[in-house]
Order: sequence, then C-alpha cells, then structure tokens
Amino acid sequence: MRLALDIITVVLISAGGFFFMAGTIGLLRFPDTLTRLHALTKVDNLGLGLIVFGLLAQVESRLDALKVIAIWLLVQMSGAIVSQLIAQATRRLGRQT
Amino acid sequence: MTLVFACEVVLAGLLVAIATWTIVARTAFAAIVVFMVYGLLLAIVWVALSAVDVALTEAAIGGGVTSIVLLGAASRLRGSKAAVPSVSFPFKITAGVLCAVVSAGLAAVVFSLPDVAPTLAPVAKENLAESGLGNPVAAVLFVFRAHDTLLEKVVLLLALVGVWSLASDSAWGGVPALRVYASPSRILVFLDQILPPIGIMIGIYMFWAGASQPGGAFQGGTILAAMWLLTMMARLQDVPSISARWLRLLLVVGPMAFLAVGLAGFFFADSFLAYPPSISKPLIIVVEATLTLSIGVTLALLVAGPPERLPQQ
Amino acid sequence: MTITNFLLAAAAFVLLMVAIGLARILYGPTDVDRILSVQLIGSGGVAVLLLLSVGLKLPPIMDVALMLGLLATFVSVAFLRDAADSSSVSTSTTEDR
Amino acid sequence: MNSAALFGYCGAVLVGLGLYGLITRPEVLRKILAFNVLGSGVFLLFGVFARRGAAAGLGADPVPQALVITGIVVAFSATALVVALLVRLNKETGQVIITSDDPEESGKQGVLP
Repeated sequence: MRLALDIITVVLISAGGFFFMAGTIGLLRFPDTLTRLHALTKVDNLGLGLIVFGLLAQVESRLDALKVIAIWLLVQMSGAIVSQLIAQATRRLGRQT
Repeated sequence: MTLVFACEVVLAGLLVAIATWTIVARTAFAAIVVFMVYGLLLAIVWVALSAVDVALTEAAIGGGVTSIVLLGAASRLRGSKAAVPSVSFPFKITAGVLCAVVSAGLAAVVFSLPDVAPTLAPVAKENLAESGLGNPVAAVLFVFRAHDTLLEKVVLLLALVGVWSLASDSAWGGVPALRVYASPSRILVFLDQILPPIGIMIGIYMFWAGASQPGGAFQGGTILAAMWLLTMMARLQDVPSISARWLRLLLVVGPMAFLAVGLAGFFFADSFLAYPPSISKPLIIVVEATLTLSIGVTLALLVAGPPERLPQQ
Repeated sequence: MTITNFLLAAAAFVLLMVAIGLARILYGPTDVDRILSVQLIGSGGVAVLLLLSVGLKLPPIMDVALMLGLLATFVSVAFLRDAADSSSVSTSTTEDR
Repeated sequence: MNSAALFGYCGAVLVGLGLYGLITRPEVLRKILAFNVLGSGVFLLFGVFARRGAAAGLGADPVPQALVITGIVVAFSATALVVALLVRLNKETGQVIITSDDPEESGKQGVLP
C-alpha cells in the first residue's frame, strides 16, 4: 500500500515537474506576451495540479489534505481569472500603440 | 540534507540576482515588479531559515502591501517629465567599492560568529506554558515583549497621521485618491466578488491559528487590508472619507484594547502589560482580534494615501 | 532514495525552473510581460512551499503557501491597473474617477 | 558552509547592494526601493542569528524573529510615509529627486523649482 502510494507520488510529481520545465522552455522560446501567457497557464494548471495530487498521497492527516486541496482551488481560480485580466491588458496595450 | 542545501543555494543565488535587478532596472515600474518578486522570494527564504511567522509577515507586508504603496507613487510620478541628473562613472565606482567593503565587513562578522550561538529559545520555551499560547513567537510578541508590540501599533498609527497631514488644506477630511480601475471588466468584478469572502475567512484563520502555530494579528490584518483594497479597486465599494467616525473608531480600537489590558495589569497582575495567568489566553485573543481589525484598516489607509478630494464631488 | 528526498529534489527542481522563467519574463519587453512573473512566482512558489511542507513534515509551511497564493493575486490585480494605463499619455489626472 | 552561513553572506551582500542603490540612484523612489533592500538584508542577518540560536526543540530563536516581524512593520510604515512625502513633493515642485535649496546648485542641475 505504502509502496503503491509512493509510486503514485513519484509519477505525478515527476509529471508536474515536467510541466514546470515545459512552461519554462515555453517562456524562453515563445515570441510574444500572449503565447508566453499560454505557456505559463500550463505551469499553473498542470504543473501545480499534478504536484498537488502527488502530494495528496503523502500528507499526514485528513485536515492537511483538505488544506492542500483548498490552496490548490484558490490558486487555480485566481490564476485563471488573472490570466484573463492579463490577456485583456495585453489587447488594450496593443490597441493603444 | 544536501538536497535541502541545494535548494537553498538556488534560492540564495536567485535572491541576490533579483535584488541586483531591483537596483539596476531602468524604469521604476520594472523595478517595483522585481521588488515584489523579491519580497515573495524572501518569504521562501524565511521558510528555509525555519522562521515561518516571519515568512508570513514578509509575504504579506514585504511582498504585498509595500510594493502596492510604491506602485501608487510610481504611477503618479510617471506623468512628470522632471530631469534626472546622471551620476558620473567614477562616483559609481567609488560607491561600489565602499559598499563592497561594507558587505565584506558584514560577511566577516557572519564568518566569525561564535560557535555556540547565544539563544533565548530555552527561556522562551520554559515560560511558554505560563502565557497560555502554543506559538513561541506570539508569546514573545504579546507577553514577553508586549511593550514593543504596543509601540509598533502606535508607530503604524503615527505613520497614518503623518500621511494624512500631507493632504492639502482644501482636501482635509476628504477621500483618499486610491487609484481604481476606470472601467472594471466583468471578470475582475467576478474575482472581487468571489475572493474577498474567502480572503476574510483566511484572515480570521491566520489570526486564530496564530495562538498555537505560526500566524497572528499582523498576517491576518494584512489579508483583510488586501481584500478591502481589492474591492475598492474594482469599485465595488467606495473609498471612505477619512473623517468617517466608524473609520476612526476602527483605527484605534485595537491599540486602545491593548492599552486598556496593559493598564489593567497594574491592578489585576503586578505590572503594566502583565496578564493574570488564569485568563491570559482569552485576554490575548481579545486583544489580537481587535488588533487584527485595526491593523487591516490602518494598512489599507496607508496604501490609499492622503485625502485628495472632498466627498460628494 | 526515500520519498522525502524525492520531494525535496522536486522542490529544488521546480525552484530552478521558476528562477529561469523569472529571468526571461522580468526581462520584458512590456510591463504586462513582467506581470507574468507575479503569476509564475505565485504558482511556482506555492508548489515549492507545498513540496517543502510535506517533505519536511512541517504543516505550518502550508499557511505560507496560502498567503503567497492570495497575495500574488492581489498584487497582480493592482499591477494590471497601472500597466493598462502605462501607454496613455498622462496618468496623473486619471486618479479622480 | 551550512545554510545559516549561506544566508548570512546573502544578507551581507544585500546590505551592500541596497547601500549602493541608495547612494547612486538619484530618483527618490529608487532610493526608497534600495532602502527596503538594505533593510531586508539586515533582517536576513537577524534571521541567521535566530536560526543559529535553534534550541529546546524550536527551529529558531523566537526573540530575533519577533524583532524582525516588528521591524518589517515599522519599515513598511516608514515607506508609506516617505512615499506620501514624495508624492506631495512632486505635486508642489514637479521633481522626482531632492534638489538643493541653494538656487545656484539647482540651477546647475538644469531644473528650477
């Protein structure tokens, strides 16, 4: 059981780390703000999400598990909305110049 | 252990690089964004130094509200086309050498610190039970060095009085000119409707948890301030006039409660700011609750700045 | 390699990726690009702190992650307010609503 | 080198950096930023002393930690006050730097109040 949980953790967190790396490569290589924002949302959603699910198999108590999920939901929601706001600001900036 | 150290080396390198960037960035806006990242990174550094209470304060105040205050100033100054004198290269070199000497001196101090570090941790731990609290840092803040904390609240209020006194005569008692969104988009309004209730809950949790684990009035109060500012920026709520009675009351209720409990110490315990042992925990909780409110309001008003126009204009 | 070591290694890796990403976005060229860094340090910092919290078995670190996520959102909203204005000519007169 | 020493050196470098910015940047806003960097370097040194004082099952000495928390708040108060002063200065004179009261001096810098 322990071993199974550990394997799940390793697989999910490695996948999360992979998306962090992919996001960083995207940030380095993409040409403009909107495409870089696209790369960043992958980090937000998949990177953090997979890491959170991987950690759920390791937390000590049920309360901690709830807290991890709450933090994830908060970051997920505000991240999604702020990404939209950033995209809106980029468009507004593009129109003005 | 070495893995933790690897983490810390990355962190330290990043921190110094970001700090350098803050200093050398060309535009003020860029420097402030970098400074914000710097504040949030410092929070992770404090975690690495096992100072979780400080990490929370640094993330909230160092990374959060300080950069918002600076940002407000930067956006107001952006319009002005005043000439900035350039600094000569030899002067920069001289200053650089001087600062390197200062850094080297401090590094030498760090290098030659005594092997057995002086510490008050055992004393704090021993007397922790008496305070009724579980968090040693909160015990230091509210019991062992309570006068520091009381005066710090007074400093916050004095700073606010100083900021307000910079208003022009015609605007005195008016409304602070916090910069708000001219036309908040619907998605922003949605965020500002959904986030503050969650944020207020987290703020109360921070203050409540502060008694037994890292957290406390400051961290909770800052979150409340951030949530209030958020709703004002999206124009879901008006910026209040500084002469509003409820506002003034909220500003002083925390320090007053603290002071009252401190004075009561003369009669019910043996000295100023001493708590009767049997009810010390409930007393501290009451003081912290009112302080959380007062700190939240004070911080938000410090960010909003001096009043600039009269109400109903 | 124990699971604790794995979590700490993952934290170091994510931190490194965040560092590289930050370097790219803070470089600009526009102010909106720089605001992406707030998002990145928000989600990356939360990931690092959660990994450390579970890896070192110190649940209070989760509260720092919560604080970081919340404050990053607040700061991005405030920054976007001014970045969207940055290309307009005079900003000093727009403060009265 | 252990982690406390690492961040100690880090703090020393930050103090130097902040001082450099404080001296060489003419704009007041950048001086304030630099001063905050300097301050955080000093706080970090305090944090190192706290970390080294770990004892009695505590990860760090709570007394320096409490001092740093107070310090962060006071630094914020000072920043807010000086930012308000700067905005007022800019409103009155249009300046973003502090010029000398001596008319000859400010004439040299090419700006008159």
